[in-house]
Amino acid sequence: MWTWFHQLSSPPHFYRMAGRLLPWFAWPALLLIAVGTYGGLVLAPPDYQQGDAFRIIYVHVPSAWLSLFGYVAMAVAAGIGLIWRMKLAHVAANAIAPLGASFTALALATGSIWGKPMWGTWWVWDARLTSELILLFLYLGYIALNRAFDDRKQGDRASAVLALVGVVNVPIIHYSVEWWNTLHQPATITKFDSPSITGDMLWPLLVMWLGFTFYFIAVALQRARAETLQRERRSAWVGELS
Amino acid sequence: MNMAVASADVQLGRLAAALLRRDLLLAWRRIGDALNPLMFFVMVALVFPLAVTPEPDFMRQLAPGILWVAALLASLIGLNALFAPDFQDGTLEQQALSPLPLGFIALVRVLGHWLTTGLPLVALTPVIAVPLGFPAESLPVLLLLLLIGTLVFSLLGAIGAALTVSLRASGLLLPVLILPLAVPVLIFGARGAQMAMNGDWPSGPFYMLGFLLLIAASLGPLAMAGALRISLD
Amino acid sequence: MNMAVASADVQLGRLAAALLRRDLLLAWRRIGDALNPLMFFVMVALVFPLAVTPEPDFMRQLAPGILWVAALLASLIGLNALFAPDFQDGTLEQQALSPLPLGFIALVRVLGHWLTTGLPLVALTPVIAVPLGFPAESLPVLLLLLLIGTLVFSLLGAIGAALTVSLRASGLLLPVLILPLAVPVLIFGARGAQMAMNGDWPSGPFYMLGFLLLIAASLGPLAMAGALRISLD
Amino acid sequence: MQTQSEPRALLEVDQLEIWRGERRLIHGLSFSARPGELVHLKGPNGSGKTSLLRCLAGLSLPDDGAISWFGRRYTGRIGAEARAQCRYLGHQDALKSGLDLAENLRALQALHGDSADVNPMLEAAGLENRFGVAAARLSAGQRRRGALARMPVSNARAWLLDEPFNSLDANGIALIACWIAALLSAGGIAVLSTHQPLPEPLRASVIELGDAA
Amino acid sequence: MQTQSEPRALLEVDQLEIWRGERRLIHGLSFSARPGELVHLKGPNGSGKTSLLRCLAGLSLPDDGAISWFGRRYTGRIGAEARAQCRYLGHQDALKSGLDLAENLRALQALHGDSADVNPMLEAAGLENRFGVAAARLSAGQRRRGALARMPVSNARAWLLDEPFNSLDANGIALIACWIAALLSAGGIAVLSTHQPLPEPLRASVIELGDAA
Amino acid sequence: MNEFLFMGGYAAYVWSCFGLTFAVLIANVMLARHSHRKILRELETQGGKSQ
Ligand code: HEM
Ligand SMILES: Nc1ncnc2c1ncn2[C@@H]1O[C@H](COP(=O)(O)OP(=O)(O)OP(=O)(O)O)[C@@H](O)[C@H]1O
Ligand SMILES: Nc1ncnc2c1ncn2[C@@H]1O[C@H](COP(=O)(O)OP(=O)(O)OP(=O)(O)O)[C@@H](O)[C@H]1O
Ligand SMILES: [Mg+2]
Ligand SMILES: [Mg+2]
Repeated sequence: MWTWFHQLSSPPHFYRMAGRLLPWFAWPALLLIAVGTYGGLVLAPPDYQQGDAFRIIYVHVPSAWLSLFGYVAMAVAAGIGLIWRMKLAHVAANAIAPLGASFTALALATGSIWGKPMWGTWWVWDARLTSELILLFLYLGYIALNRAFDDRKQGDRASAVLALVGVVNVPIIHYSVEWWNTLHQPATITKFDSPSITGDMLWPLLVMWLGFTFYFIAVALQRARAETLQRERRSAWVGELS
Repeated sequence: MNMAVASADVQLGRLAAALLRRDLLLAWRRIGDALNPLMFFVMVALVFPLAVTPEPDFMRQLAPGILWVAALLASLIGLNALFAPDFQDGTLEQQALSPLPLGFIALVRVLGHWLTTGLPLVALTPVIAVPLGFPAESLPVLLLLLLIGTLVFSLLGAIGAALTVSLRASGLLLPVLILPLAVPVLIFGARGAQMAMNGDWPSGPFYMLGFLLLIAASLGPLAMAGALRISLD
Repeated sequence: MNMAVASADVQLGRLAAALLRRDLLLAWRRIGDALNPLMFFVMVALVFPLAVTPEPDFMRQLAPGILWVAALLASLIGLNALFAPDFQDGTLEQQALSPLPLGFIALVRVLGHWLTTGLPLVALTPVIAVPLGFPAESLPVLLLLLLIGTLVFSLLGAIGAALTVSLRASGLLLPVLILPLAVPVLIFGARGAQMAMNGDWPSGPFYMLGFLLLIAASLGPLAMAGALRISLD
Repeated sequence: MQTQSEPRALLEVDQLEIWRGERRLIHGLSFSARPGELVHLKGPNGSGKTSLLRCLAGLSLPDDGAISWFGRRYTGRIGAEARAQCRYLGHQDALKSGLDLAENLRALQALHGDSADVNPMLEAAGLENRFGVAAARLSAGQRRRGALARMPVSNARAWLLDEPFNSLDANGIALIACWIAALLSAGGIAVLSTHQPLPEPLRASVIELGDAA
Repeated sequence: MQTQSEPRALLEVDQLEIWRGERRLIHGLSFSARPGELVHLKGPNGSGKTSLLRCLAGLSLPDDGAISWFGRRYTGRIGAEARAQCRYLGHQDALKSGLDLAENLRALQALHGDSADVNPMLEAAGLENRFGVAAARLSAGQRRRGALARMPVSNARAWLLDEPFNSLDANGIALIACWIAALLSAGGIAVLSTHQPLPEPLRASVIELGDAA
Repeated sequence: MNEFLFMGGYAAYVWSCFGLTFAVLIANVMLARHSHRKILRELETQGGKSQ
């Protein structure tokens, strides 16, 4: 276990291992997303009350899920980097941040596009929406802080602290916003209650969900590899690569 | 060293006293800096009634929220002056070298900062709240809420200040880091003020604010200590 | 020496350029930092619906106030870091030794601060104003108002910053000097914004803001130069 | 296999390696200081004296190697019990310009739990007529003297001084020298960096750091 | 009644009196510096060297007496035409920690309308491998070298240096010495204060300031 | 087929959502691979220089 941990923390080993792992996530992701899209757009029957608009769920929900998953993963990586002074963990966190931010933005975008036909407006002050917006700012704050330092080590560790502080706050923010939402229930939003999702609606969602997750991991790995090279530019093993 | 451990609590007390004395002295000799947040607070509270000219009852509905926003934004203003001077003149190094935990030191410094900015702000609130149409009899509740809230704001803000202390231009970055974290305090505080205004006792908000204060006061020092160490390295 | 005097205006230009470059460099090490004002603005605007109420029509009424509060905060934040660091690291001495007038130098520094905080904010105003229900056709008027207003805020704030640099200058001058000028800017600015919102041309507010800008821009350099000299002597 | 005759080293540096940015400033550095020993860090500007002193003090972490203080070995952050017995003075005086020397030093002392009165030392440093003057109004040398005055009244056994003689006049240097001598004769150790020749009566074991501009 | 043979003094100090707080640091001080002349201010800590230099530079006003720069006599603030030809470097390096040396110096040069390229001097100071490194990351000596590097590329005829050798290593000091020598041989003057012995080949007329601790 | 594209009147919403999503997915992949290629190319040239 410990040796494995140590190996993982050696850049060359990680670079090679990630390279080997990559296809095992990339191709399944491609397949699953393709199947899920087909299932969601073609096979799944229209919702009895939302009609075909509900098909947006197949991109919206996975994005929303990944936006949360991504932040937690980032925070965990950052924490490991701080505690065990593991450079690669910071690399991972930095690889995840923009990815997670992009999925957060996607959840917001698809969500508000969905909201237009459902609620007649692009934006309502719904709890999940608001907290998603705040989550986006947590991501952006992390990225901005990380870039603000001219010394990379400092930037990594500082933004790692921020990520940990943030992850403690995410549930609190979500709860408080929920609570706030119950007070200011906008009249426009009537049916955010989920329509009963039947099995033939559900399986494409699950497939999509899995596919998005695989995709997320694959891209994160690739970004991490690139950044590893970037950082180890001077070192011997990188020299041998080229 | 055993002795050191044995008398640790005594030392903590003496240290806290010394730090507070120092910060209050400095604040007193540069009272101007402490005034900025207050001025901002007053101005924010003034804009809405004076400029927007809504009918009083409308204003009264907004009063609690506006008070809380004003308090939040005001407590952001003096923040980049919390650790930066100590960082520049080498005092922060000495604090990091103390055998006593840096987190504790940071905590005491935040307390000092709050005493010179947050507390006056709360003290000033009645002058603003009443014109906004806030019933005088429920002022004490409001002040109590703000007392807790500004403390949390200071703690959160201090984390941001510690993270950006070694950056030259932390200007607009600091609020971006802090505001998302401050949202829960804002929500519960404003709601509490609302309830107080309607004359009922905001037990829920009080619990939540207390809970948030607890978290901020227990985890904040760790974050601050880590951030400061990183900035010094 | 004649040469020096003869080419004074040329030098003024080059100096201004160099100073601005320095301040912009310090503020924006990377182009990505240019995003901070956007996030800052959105966060500040987001805080209101959370604290007050998300009802669209309420927000519409608050809009002018919100925009001006954000502008004020942006121009005040980080201002206490405008002269103090230069004072501590000796750069201020060098500026005072320049053959060019210190007041001019201070003015350029303020301009730099405004370019990195006030201006981006004004440029971004539509991002917030439109969702808040601000009519697109009256945006230009709003931007013009904010342009003037943020300039005045930066100037006034800079005077305050110059005053607090020195140990001797009593910070108590601050409210006496700044508030009477800043409050009208805020009030008239917001009032003007509201008028623009209702579609009529805010000539009154414009005159007022222009007048205040004149005062601030003419009185500012003298006040700053004086305060800074005192702090150096 | 040390004999009883020679006391144990208070400070031991073992195969230390320090990187800054892309440059390896120090590597494979080992030395130790026994009670009463003075270590003089020499080297051109930018050779890593300050970086080394900051590592020894515990302000930054070495990239490799270990530091032992008072018999305890640290590969990571220096522990509190060691920090309690060290005093560090860097290039900066760590004085608040708004406070006078006594106020400043009391605040600094509290950080390390020192409680001895500093005024005698300030008088010894010839600053008796500067009481109550804000540090901002002191001359560079006076500030330096003041900053150093908290060392002799501390209960520390190790001093880390980064160019203590900067902007001190002749008898200022002599004064600091005799403070250091007193520490050494009391069985303490000191590590200092300076570009000036060591003043009498100090004798030191010199550590030469490789040169970078 | 000066003869044509000896050139006119660039700097003349006439019965200068300087008070700080309620202490009279300097009174009745008169001296002058002709082209090629170096003035060395000596005196214990707190004797008023910095205060005097700041008066000469025009940062603070003398309480009595007059200062003549380049033939013009000032009893109040030093005029712009004189400031244009003087460069002052105090105890502080006046470097922004966020910028690298070149950026810093360009900004400082602009204040005096200097436009010559500083990089050659930075290289001469052995800082060529420090380009692009923020000043905060430089060593004390590197910062000092950098701060001094803007002097030789300026078009000034008078330098006022307050302890220029602080935290410089041996060849750093030699470098500054030869920069000063170059200025003098070009008919300029320099007034400097230092507690260290003057490096070769500099010869100076010494001004002893009365002692206060 | 047409009525598949029509999405029961919600075409604009559904297709913009899926379009947006896939655009972002592809962009992420492109960015990752591009940065990896770029650094590799830099290394090549560096290696060339060093030899
Ligand atoms: C944490 C973030 C989010 C999560 C976990 C989330 C999750 C979900 C889930 C599980 C559903 C399906 C439930 C159902 O069928 O009604 C849903 C529906 C929906 N979401 Fe989200 N969502 C999030 C953010 C957003 C955002 C930011 C928006 C808009 C800006 C949004 C707009 C919608 C809409 C319009 C629906 C359809 C509601 C309906 O069925 O009437 N969601 N969301
Ligand atoms: N974060 C960093 N990035 C790049 N270089 C750095 C960093 N920190 C320090 N350095 C470099 O490390 C070197 C050592 O600096 P240090 O202050 O230890 O030298 P020093 O021996 O104290 O020099 P001096 O005698 O001038 O005080 C310097 O060249 C400095 O530029
Ligand atoms: N505003 C003031 N109020 C009271 N005393 C002051 C003030 N300003 C300076 N002094 C005193 O004036 C004296 C001269 O200070 P100055 O910095 O000129 O000395 P110096 O010769 O440069 O000493 P050093 O060699 O240490 O640099 C000091 O004793 C200082 O305390
Ligand atoms: Mg050093
Ligand atoms: Mg001096």
